[in-house]
Amino acid sequence: MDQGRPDVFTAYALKLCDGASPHSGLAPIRLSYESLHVTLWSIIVAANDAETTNKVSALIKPKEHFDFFHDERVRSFLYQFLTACAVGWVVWYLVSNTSHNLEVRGMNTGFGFLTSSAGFDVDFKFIEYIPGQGTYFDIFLIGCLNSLFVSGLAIVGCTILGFFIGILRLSSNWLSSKLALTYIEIIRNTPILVQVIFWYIGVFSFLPTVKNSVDLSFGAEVFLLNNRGLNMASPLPGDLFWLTQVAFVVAVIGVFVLRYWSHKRQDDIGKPFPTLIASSALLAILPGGVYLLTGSPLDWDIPTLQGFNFVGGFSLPPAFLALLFALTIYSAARFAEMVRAGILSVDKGQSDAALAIGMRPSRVMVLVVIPQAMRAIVPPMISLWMDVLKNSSLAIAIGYADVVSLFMQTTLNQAGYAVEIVAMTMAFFMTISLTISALMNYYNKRIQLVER
Amino acid sequence: MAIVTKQPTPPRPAPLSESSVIGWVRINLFNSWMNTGLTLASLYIVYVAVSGLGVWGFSDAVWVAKDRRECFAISVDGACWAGVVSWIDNIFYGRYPRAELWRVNLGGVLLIVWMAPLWLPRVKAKIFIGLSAVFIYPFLAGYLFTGGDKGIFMQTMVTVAMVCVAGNTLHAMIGVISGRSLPEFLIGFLRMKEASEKNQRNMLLGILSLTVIAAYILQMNWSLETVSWTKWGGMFLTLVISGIGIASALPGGIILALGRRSKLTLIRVLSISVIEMFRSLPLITVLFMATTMFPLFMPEGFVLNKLVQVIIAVCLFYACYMAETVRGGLQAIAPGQQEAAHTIGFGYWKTMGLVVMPQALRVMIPNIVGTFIQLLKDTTLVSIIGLYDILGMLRAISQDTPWRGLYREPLLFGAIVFFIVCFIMSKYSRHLEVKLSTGHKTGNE
Amino acid sequence: MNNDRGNPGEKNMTSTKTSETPAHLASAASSEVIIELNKVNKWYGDFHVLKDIDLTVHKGERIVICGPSGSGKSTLIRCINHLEEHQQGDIVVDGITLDKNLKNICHIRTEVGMVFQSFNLFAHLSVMENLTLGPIWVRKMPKIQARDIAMKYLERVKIPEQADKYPGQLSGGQQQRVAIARSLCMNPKIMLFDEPTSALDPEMIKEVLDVMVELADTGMTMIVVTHEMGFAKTVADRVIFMDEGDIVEENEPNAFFNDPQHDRTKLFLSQIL
Amino acid sequence: MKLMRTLSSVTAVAVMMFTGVTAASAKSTLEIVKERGHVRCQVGPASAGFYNLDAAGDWYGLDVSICQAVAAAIFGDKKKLEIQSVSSQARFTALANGESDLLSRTATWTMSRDTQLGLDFVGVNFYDGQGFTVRKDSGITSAHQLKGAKVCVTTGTTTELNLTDFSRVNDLNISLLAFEDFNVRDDTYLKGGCDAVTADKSALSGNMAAFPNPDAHLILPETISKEPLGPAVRQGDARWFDLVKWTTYALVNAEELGITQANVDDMRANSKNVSVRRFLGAEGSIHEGLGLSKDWAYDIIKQVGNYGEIYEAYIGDGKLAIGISRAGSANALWTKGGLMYSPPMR
Repeated sequence: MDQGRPDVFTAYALKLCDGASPHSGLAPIRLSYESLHVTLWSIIVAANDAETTNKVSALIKPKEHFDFFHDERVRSFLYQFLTACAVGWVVWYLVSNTSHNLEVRGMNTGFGFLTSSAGFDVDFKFIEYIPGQGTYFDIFLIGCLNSLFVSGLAIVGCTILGFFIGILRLSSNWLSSKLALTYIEIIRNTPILVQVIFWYIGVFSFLPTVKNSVDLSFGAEVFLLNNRGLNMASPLPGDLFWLTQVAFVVAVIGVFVLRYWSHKRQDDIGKPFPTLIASSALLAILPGGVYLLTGSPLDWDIPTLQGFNFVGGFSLPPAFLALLFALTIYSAARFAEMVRAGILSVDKGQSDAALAIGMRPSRVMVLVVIPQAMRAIVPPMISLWMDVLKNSSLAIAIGYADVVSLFMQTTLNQAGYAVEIVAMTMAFFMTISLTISALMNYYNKRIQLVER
Repeated sequence: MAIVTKQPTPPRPAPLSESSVIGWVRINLFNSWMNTGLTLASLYIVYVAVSGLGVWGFSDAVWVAKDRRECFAISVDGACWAGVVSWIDNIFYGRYPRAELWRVNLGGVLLIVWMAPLWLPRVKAKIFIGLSAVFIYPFLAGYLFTGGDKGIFMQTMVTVAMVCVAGNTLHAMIGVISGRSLPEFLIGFLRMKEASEKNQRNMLLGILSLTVIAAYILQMNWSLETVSWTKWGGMFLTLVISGIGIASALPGGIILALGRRSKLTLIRVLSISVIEMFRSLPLITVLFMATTMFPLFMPEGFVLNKLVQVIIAVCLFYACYMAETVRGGLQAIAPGQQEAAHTIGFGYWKTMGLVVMPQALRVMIPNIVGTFIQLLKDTTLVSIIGLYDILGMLRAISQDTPWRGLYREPLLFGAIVFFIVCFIMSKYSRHLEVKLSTGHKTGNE
Repeated sequence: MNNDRGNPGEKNMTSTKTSETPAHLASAASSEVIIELNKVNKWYGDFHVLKDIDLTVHKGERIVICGPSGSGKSTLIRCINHLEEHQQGDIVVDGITLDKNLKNICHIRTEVGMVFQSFNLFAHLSVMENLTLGPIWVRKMPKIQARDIAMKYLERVKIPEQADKYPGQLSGGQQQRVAIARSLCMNPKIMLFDEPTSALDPEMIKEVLDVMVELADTGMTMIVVTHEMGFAKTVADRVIFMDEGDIVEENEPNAFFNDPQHDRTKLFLSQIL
Repeated sequence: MKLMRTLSSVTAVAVMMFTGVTAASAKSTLEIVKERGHVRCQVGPASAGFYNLDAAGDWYGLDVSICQAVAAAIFGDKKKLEIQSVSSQARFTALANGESDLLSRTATWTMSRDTQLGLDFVGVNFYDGQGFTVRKDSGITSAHQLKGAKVCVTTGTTTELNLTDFSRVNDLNISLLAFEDFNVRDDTYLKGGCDAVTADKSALSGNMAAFPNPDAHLILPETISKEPLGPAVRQGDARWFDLVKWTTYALVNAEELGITQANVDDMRANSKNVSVRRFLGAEGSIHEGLGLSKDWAYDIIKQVGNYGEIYEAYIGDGKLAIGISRAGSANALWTKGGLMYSPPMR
């Protein structure tokens, strides 16, 4: 059975009609027969798309008799029709069974439950939620935000760490490259679930108690790490604070203008303008000045130790820190391999040529090797970022409140509605994954090498 | 005037600094201040890791004890490996009746014997051995593990499997010794070399049917005690799930990959949507979906046990992973191959079956091994939904009354077991990549 | 093409060597030595690649190095601009000895341009960016001036219209000429060629050789590793034949080609002429 | 094409072969179980005292004994039992869709579960209540002193709900730290990660036994929730519901009548007490209503022992037990002030 090529066939047949047969020198008497043939197939051709085959011999072989089954367009139409029926039947069968079973088991369906109130509390949430008043939809939102929060931070962390370890793998220093290799081999050859549990049990039970928390902010009591999580001061904006925010935005625009102006200046007179110092100065002075002028309306809700626990401020639970750590370390190992492969894929001649014109090795890396390596690094990086989001669902093993553990486990357990909950969770993951891959594919096309 | 040197100067050995240790250390470790910093940092990390883990894990570890209280008595802050040692059977075989463990070991040995010829030199018909291992071995292994009474179909398949494994091993031995295949050997042995093609074939068929009948009679009275799937567990269950997963993920992946490349719009759209859907979902949600939704999909009274639900979910999930590997493999094959096959009159399926797919498979083997490692690691997720695979067993140790609260050592033991297995396989897949000199970068890693 | 650096623009075309009379060895001694190698040895692991090489090159001299593959000729010129590290002996280029000091190495490399067998153009940059990358980032030249120099050399190599194309869009011959222009933009004192034409098809070889001949006429010191004996005959001041890490024979062109002394050279010439 | 066709048919057959699939028609559960030859009992992820694995791979614990009693009652052999462990999230759906006949895993008997999830609780085999464990040196003596404290709890169970209610009712503003794995919960508590741990008191005392120094901790007197734990069966099969219910009552009744595993033979042979003889099947026909053989009760007590013996073996102070004393607790016999009471079996 071969893949026919309907549009060529029809185009070819039309050519036959006007007598110009390019290949087999057909006698003109065939003419009328072919035109009849063409009209007969117009409905079927419409159903097929423009498939391509280079089986030229099948096309130019004149059709002695009207052979229904061996004509590939009929056949391809039949195949699609059969598959459509089969898939349709299976879907119908499953749906009918599911609805029947749901009734028999007296399990309730429909999305109504999203508005009913959820009874349980959540220990880590971005939006306001009071148990008893908050609805299941709030729970779904909290779960999604928590998943995105941990995945986002993990993606940033693993990309930076992965880049550093990838470069370390290539470093001339034998010991550090071998150390990086052992780190990568250990992380890649043990299941990620074991790592998540290890980080949770191993590291976070060694953290100090609340009383003697580690003060990461050098005495300013703003960042406190203990085995109940990371407590930090949360800002309480006063009334005139929005002026400072506006000033900050203006400063950021100023930085971009400055960068553009300095590049132009370097083109003219060659001496590069110290953009870094100037822009950071701008960013500090402008908003700082406005903030002081408006009587420093911002005060901080410092977490203070009252009784057993820190009150006030914003705290990240240990489960979150463990999951973030595990995801970052695991994905960084995979990304390091991609970085190494990407850099090695850049032809050695490129760095030779750059060195030959007198460039320092560090500048060669930045201007020549890494930009070209990015082309080989970006596509696998897309799938890695999606994997980070997928692996964040392992939070269920250590009790961090992400969408799978909050919605798919606790809510399913309390309220039932299995079909709806599973569908919503899958929809969440699919939309996020597809958006990440669409964004990165767009970026990937833009930096593609211009080839002949 | 020409400057001519008459004799070529003799080659001298490389100067000392190039090959001496001090020279090497100086060049590689301390040649710039940045490198010195890196070296010192690395040395510090290695020291901390070795001293910390080494002391806890070995020097003051307790290897034999009755229960945790005794472990504390012997050494409070050392590792208590005794719990893991006493639970070894559970960890590797789950709750499989201890009297019947020989059946699991036999199943493993049979698989190794069956697959061994693939690596032996000068053995012919490796494709048949490979295919029979994937399609016929599961029936023999299935009966070995589950036991119970055998229906007619099961008896025939077990017979075929027995004949197959005997034939394969014989064929492999002959191949290694004399480089000939089994049929050639038989013909030569029975001095039928000059006989006509027809009765050579009859003779071979005769021998074959004789062995089949003998095997059938042999396995008639051979019945094993039933062991229900709920007793399977530990590493054995992990290997069963990942074995079946990889065996069915390959054909599934090939079908989906072909579907994705096919010219029929509907099939292409369907395969792409299935692949993209499963690739964007975490395995844990697919497992939850399987355990909660599959029972709802079943008609009234038709009960699908949990192990099958998990296996179906894992197969579907990994078929889509495999589809990407296969697609990478197909893209690595030059389009010229397909055109060449078309020119000699091959249809779509013949081209795929006989020309493109064999080459693509050869290119994909390293990635298939890579995917298998990923699958083996991901199978631990079934412990979250209640199956007692190796990780489930390791986490159950801390519940057993004598070993209450012992959870760090089992977890570390599990990590070490997985590291050994996966490290060997990843080294093997890199070796394959070099041996098959597959220049094509399929980049599925 | 003026040789004293730092003076932008090419007003004074004085060149210390008159190009119309082919400089033969005797008169070269008068101009100062620009490259000096003595007792240079190099090993790849324990394979002895270069054995006690002594070579002095004077300003404006054109050297052609030929020999069978694996004779170490490419390694020799790569040692001159320190792309390969030599273990023994010392190499002095333009008065600076090549050692581990990174600053010296970079300085020498800016004075020594190199053209590779496989062009090695920066694939992610356009032709104009390829040419201006060095001047802007190494010579810290303003962009406009760098662009002028780049256009000047693109005209020299006769492909000014390709300025905004990407290397992937050019033919082999065009790419090699852009590579030559890229080295010239650095205003080097010495030009090294590592088999520039062996990766090109016949009609492109001619367009690259013409550029090299024209460059030689401007009095640029050149060391060329090549099998193009025609080029050697017309342009070279000296031809060196290397074999298994040794300089077997060194002579001025017509003497070298008409009556080779060493039988190894005779065998080589019989094979390629 | 042929290759693909054989491929799919073979895999389909392999899958069918593995499932051990029984297409059950609308027969009663007892018939299905008898036909199958063993009882399918469903427990949860290992939980000390009630159902966990030993080094030899066998299940043991209070709930496991209930399953063994049902198997002994039907087949006269407690080994005719297949135990499946189901994660907490799928436990009720697994029972509802027929994967198992009996759910016996410390599931709290609540109204919503009994009425909404398609199952019926047969009775209570253990009265528990949610409590708190605190460090002695923290000076806390009553749950009401837990104002603003951080309390560790395991996710996915009713304990979370009860803690939130208790905190809201007494506006203690307790912030909870949720864990999936109770080991990690206890470890964090021991390291001071939280001020108290809350769970059913049986679990609390069981875990405390495994702390490095158990006597540095105490369980607060208050019980903030009622946790009647008991087995449950699928709705819609009254006969099976009665069978399981009366099997659990038989264990308690045997203890009331003083019948133990040791003396059950001699009691059946020559006990004068009519209710003992009727109970052990020496006379009367109380077994017909359940569709079992007449010495169903004898088999249960002979092979499993009465409720008292089971309690001491796994919960009380037996070798494998987790050390929760029965005296004075709700689990004592009604004659000793507890709530364990079996309706008369005649």
